[in-house]
Amino acid sequence: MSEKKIKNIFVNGAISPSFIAESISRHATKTAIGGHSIFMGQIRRDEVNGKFVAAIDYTAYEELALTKMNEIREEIFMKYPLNCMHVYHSLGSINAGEICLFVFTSSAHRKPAIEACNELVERIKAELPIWGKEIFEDDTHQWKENI
Amino acid sequence: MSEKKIKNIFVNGAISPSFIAESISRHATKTAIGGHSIFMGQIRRDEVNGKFVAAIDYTAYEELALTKMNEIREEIFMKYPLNCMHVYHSLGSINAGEICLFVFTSSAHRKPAIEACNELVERIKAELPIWGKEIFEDDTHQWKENI
Amino acid sequence: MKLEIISFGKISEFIHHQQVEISNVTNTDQLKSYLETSFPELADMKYKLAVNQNIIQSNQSLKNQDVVAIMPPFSGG
Amino acid sequence: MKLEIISFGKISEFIHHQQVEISNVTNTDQLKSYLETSFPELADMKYKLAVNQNIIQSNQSLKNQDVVAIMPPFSGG
Repeated sequence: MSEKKIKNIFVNGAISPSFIAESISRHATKTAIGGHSIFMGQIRRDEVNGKFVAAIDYTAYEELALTKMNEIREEIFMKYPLNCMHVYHSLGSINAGEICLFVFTSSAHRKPAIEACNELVERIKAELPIWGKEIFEDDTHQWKENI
Repeated sequence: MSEKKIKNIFVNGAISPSFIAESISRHATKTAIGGHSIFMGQIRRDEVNGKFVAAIDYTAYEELALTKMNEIREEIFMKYPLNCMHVYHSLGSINAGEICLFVFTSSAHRKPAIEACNELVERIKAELPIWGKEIFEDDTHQWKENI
Repeated sequence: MKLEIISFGKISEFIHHQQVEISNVTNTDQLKSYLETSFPELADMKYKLAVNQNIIQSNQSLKNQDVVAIMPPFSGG
Repeated sequence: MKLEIISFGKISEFIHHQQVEISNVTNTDQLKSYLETSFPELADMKYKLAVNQNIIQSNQSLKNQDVVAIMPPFSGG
């Protein structure tokens, strides 16, 4: 539908709070915006059978994920009056306590930003070919499943 | 209900992206958290009869607002399984493009954080005695009304 | 009865912080009539009262030294 | 027919990136049977195929040089 270049959403390693701050501050010149909604996914130190998750190692079918994300992006922009939409997902090993997903939407009034952000998070989890391998502290692993 | 000291939500002036980044980074040690939801209100350069909003000057009935916010905080903590909840609102003059409200909730799984954040934003706007005076570029003003 | 009157937002532009000594006022409904007579702009506005930091939903009796806040609709956030 | 097989997540632990030359397979349903026979672990799992980066919802014919991705349930986010 659009002629725009497909945006990359993947970053190697964790998403840092300073990266998020820079992303927020770039919106100070966009004075039509009245509300920003952000979702961040953080790696939990879950316990499974007495072992603790130390990290999640993320891999993706990158080309397919970016094509799919582009479709989702266009559908969300059609559905909600948004000024901005940014999505970043980590690849590689992300430690417990670090951020692996950053979804950021902005609109003139709060509701579209909030609803679009929620819908994006649901669709990213359900539709993007990304896989998380939970690495335990003893170096064993299990593959994560979204419920 | 609680014996906790009433938290101050008010900050003088705009809420900076670096303040938000520090708030996010303080959660890296809270490894039971899996999802964070953030809402930020930003001052719009709205046009009203040919004049543009340069800033909003916020005042509050501070004691009553903090008491009310404490009630809201306790009700939200009862209703949703949250790990953290942070609310900051600016007082004084906040320029167009700057952030005046920062609501930040965290939970093990994403839904409680997202729902609590949305409910907090609605309740803050409806129930806290805070007033915004829109200052136009020519120094005239009008009082904001939440719709 | 002595009351302390405080006001906020748009209302603070025409009702300033003041101590008032009024007779014939024993409850918030009577106080509203008194205020709307003294400050005619108020009669055309939506506003709420808080007595000693409690927002009033229905008529309530007043006592000496009460602090009454006059508040236009909130517009935070 | 020559196909390129790629796999992801848990499935990549037992099906590696490979070129296969197979006869008697002309569509994705037949390919699934072939894969589940060759890799019995796959028969017990939920998975989807993508052919040349299009996720397959129902049976679809295959042609020489197609790239077929075998994908377990997604777990990003």
